Amino acid sequence: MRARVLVKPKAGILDPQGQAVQRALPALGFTGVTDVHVGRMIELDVQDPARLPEICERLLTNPLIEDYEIVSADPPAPTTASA
Amino acid sequence: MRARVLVKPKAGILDPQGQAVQRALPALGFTGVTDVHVGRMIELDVQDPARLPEICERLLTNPLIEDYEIVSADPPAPTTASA
Amino acid sequence: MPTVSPSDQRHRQLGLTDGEYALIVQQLGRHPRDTELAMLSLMWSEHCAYKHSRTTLRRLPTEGPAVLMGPGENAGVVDVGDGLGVAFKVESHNHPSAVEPFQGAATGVGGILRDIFAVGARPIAVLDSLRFGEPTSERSRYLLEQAVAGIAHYGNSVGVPTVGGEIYFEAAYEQNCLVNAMCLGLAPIGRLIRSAAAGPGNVLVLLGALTGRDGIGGASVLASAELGEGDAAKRPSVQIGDPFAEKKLLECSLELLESELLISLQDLGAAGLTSAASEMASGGGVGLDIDCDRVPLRELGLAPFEIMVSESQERMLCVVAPDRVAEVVAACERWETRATPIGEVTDSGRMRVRHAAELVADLPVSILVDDCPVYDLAPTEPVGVSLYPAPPATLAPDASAAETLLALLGSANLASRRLVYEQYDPIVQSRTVRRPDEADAAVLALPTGEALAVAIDGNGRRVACDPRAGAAEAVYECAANLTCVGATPLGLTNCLNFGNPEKPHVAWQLTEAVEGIAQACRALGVPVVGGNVSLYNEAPTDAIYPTPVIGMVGRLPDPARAGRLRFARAGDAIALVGPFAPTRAGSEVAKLSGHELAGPLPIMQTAAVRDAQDTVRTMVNAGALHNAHDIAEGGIGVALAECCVAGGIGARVALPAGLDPFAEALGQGFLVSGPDVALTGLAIIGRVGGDALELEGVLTVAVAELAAARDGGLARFL
Amino acid sequence: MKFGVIRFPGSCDEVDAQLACQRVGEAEILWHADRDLRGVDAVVVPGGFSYGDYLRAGAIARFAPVMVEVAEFARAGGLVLGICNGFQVLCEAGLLPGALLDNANLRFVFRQVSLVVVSSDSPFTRACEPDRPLSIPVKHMTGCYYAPPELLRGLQERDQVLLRYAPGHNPNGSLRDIAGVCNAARNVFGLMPHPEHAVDPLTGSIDGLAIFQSIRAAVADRLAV
Ligand SMILES: Nc1ncnc2c1ncn2[C@@H]1O[C@H](COP(=O)(O)OP(=O)(O)O)[C@@H](O)[C@H]1O
Ligand SMILES: [Mg+2]
Repeated sequence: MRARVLVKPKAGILDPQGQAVQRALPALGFTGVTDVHVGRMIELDVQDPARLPEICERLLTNPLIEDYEIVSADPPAPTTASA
Repeated sequence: MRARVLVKPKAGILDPQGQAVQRALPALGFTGVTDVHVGRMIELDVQDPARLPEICERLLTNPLIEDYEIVSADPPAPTTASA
Repeated sequence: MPTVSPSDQRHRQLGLTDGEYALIVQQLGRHPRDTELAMLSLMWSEHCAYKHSRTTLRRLPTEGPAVLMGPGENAGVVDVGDGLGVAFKVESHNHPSAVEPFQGAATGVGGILRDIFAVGARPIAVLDSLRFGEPTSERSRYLLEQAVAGIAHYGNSVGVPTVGGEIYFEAAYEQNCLVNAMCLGLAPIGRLIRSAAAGPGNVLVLLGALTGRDGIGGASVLASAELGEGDAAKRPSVQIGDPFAEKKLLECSLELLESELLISLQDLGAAGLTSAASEMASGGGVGLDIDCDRVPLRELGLAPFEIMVSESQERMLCVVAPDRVAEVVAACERWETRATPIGEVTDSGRMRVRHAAELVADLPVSILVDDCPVYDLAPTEPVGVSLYPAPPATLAPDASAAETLLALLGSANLASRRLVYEQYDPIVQSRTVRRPDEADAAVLALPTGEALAVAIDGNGRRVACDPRAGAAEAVYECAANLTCVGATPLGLTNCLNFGNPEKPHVAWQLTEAVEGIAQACRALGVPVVGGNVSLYNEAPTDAIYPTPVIGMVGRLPDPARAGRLRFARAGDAIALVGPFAPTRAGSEVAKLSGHELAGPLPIMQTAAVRDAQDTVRTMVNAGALHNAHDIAEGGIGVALAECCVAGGIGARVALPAGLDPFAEALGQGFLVSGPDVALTGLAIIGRVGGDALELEGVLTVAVAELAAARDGGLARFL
Repeated sequence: MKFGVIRFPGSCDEVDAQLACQRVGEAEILWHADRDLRGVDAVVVPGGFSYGDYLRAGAIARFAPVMVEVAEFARAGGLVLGICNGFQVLCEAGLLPGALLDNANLRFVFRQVSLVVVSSDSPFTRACEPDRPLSIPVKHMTGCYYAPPELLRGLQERDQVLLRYAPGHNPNGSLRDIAGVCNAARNVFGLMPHPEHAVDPLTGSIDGLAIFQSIRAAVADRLAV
């Protein structure tokens, strides 16, 4: 299975990257964007998806400061708006 | 709309982080994981989703070295496996 | 005899002229194959072949008693006593940084580090020399921020301290930023190694990262063409730096040398395997057979030409005796670094490349390395035309002296660099005796009990005013910086950043600047041990100031006595040393006043300057002084203010009659302070003390106000 | 006494730490892949960018074979000092409470800072003079100390915060100006500042020596028992 692990700072934890993005937007003429958070995405091929939560908790995230979600990246792929 | 921008290194571009994670996994007893890539996830509330591609290209990503996808994060939320 | 077919213009896209292509065909007696054409086009590029600068560079003096390795090797090396050598070199990464500043600057550091450990030296310090457009421009701020972050990312992560550097902001660099990086390394003389391959039958081993499509048509092609419309197409070839891989490669290379497992060693830089292998073969007068199929790849399906010219970072090439290969591979494994035999040394004098059992390239090494034509420059002094527009005035014509001083201290070029150097680790390796802002040069303790000093300098605006005098000044200013910490220069390296040399006025700037450097080197007895040339720094609408950057290394006997620039003690006398007769030509105050660039710069009084350097150096080494500082941009007014701000103490000074407090003569004057007895015989101009800087009859400004102006200068923009 | 300083791929300050340790005792480098502490009396997990700090600072290094032994050593009461990247590794390994986040301004910071010794009741700070701030450099990208509220309260109640940045000297946005914390048993200590870079008057201050002298004294006491 091709999987994606989406990692983001736990609620209440300082997210300076998110804040920096949010601050930069109006200067570029983009208004109406709020509540920005920046996290990580890890994409991987995994033979045994049942082991993914353990991989996430032991290596890919630090549970003290981060939440994660596992989403499948197998086809049908999400709509791509990629350049 | 609450949206997520998933950013990852373009195909063929060196991804030192992905390589480091991939090399670390067997030592932890996790085998059968391949093709690991590490990217970023940006979550944001955006009033005018039509402007998102431009925001991605001008601020959130570096189009020279990164590809991105925009996915909706509005309810129904993706199944959460969060700890 | 085959001729150039007019329909086939691929050589032009690859940057070869029709004449060059015809020459290749003539030498080979046939048309080159694809892989050969790719290899030749890169080896014959400006970047690799120095075809427009080689003749001019011959003017530089390269010999001196301390020189162990001069130009021609990966880095120059000078003797620092007790069996130790110091390797150093400065190199540009301008074009990659203009395209992707973070990775461009990061890989610039990576590249110069490899040049240093390629000669067997452990890198002990990095310096950076940066040029951007005015910080009022959003693009310039972005480039600055990203380039600095890239340098920090790479240098900090490999554990080499970044101990110094310089930054100038000028509109002339808006389209073409300059990112030059310098590295110093330390080696026992016995461990020094050259790149020349030797011994037919010996094995060619590739160390380090996998080979991908990075920089295909990158640095070399980019460095040979003006940035223009085609930008976007050149972009996908961005190289990504991996400092972690470099750190392992560094440790592993030094370990291999320490175990005497290597016959020769060479870094892979511009033009990748092609250039590294050609240089090794040429240096040793041998041939090399390379098997492309054995090169470990990051992605499938690379064509042999891509493998041969890929600029994937963090790779080295070495020659190993067949019976030692297993040991090399084992030592590399311990450092999680790949080591792959990819070919062997032959006595054929040819570079032969195989791919899927087919011979895809078979060229005499000489055609790759020696046969590229060298072009004579056609220098013409531009008379009666102004090459660069006058800057907009930012200082009111009726500004008072105090206002002028504060404006200078807060100007982008003179303001505190703290926001930048705080992003660099200057202390790792526990050698750094003088950190940024403590002295005019960085000081690094040597295991011998002595110390090294290093500084990097180059004011393009002054070179634009007068290329010969301006370039000479850069050498003198570097020497002045070393003098202030008590060091005697041992050698210098230079990076010549210029526009398109095919334009007569650029050719004139280049030849004049090189002549200026050569004259200054001779006058000071400092040899040039290496360097780099970056030409075509020219967007369609804009050419950079001619910008030679000088990096100089010196030696001082007692690190504990290394000079500092801050005023230290109330009551100390302040003396002005040197034949200081400055003018406003090309000065910072002229820029703020909106004056057009124009010379002539003050005439360098060579003998008197040398005497002044000797005087200051001797006093610093005797421990007689409390401070020493050279008078550079902003004149004596700014120099005094800098000493006050650094020490948090004021001074009261009576300037010699007629001395303009803001006029400049770089490298010609020094400020020193200390007890009266120590300064006997010098021209005392004032005294340290109080909480303001007072220039009698000219200005009085509180030190706190000076500090605020200086600290806030860049903070406004970053 | 003998210190062991761990070398991971990507460590940068391990030789600096070794030199600092050698000012008060013996010190040798321990290789990350060896499950062997070679009988040392105290372990230093040094600064640098182990495994490039890829993924998260310290996340990969904590799985190195030698860390199994370090954990065992710590459980048995052995003294473990984590400096900068070492602090991050020890937090990731669960040997120290809390986590380190990217600096609030998202930039690497090098600065000489002033530190307040909050508690000299530890094997790492016992030689520090009370009320005398320490001048020690910091240099890091990921040094913003974080602990969730209950944990933080517990740390303060149990006197586990040993060092704080002096007022106005917090370089990274750390919660409550925290610069260094120890575990509940007080035998594992991590700090972002680099005491090993403050041991030689030639290159800076010598205030960092007190940390190494403390360790030496603590080990001497134990050996004497
Ligand atoms: N401006 C210069 N002054 C002196 N030596 C130079 C200069 N430019 C280049 N060189 C020398 O020419 C040789 C080739 O330079 P370069 O192609 O930059 O080397 P590398 O391939 O190792 O990066 C080096 O030995 C370098 O020191
Ligand atoms: Mg080289």
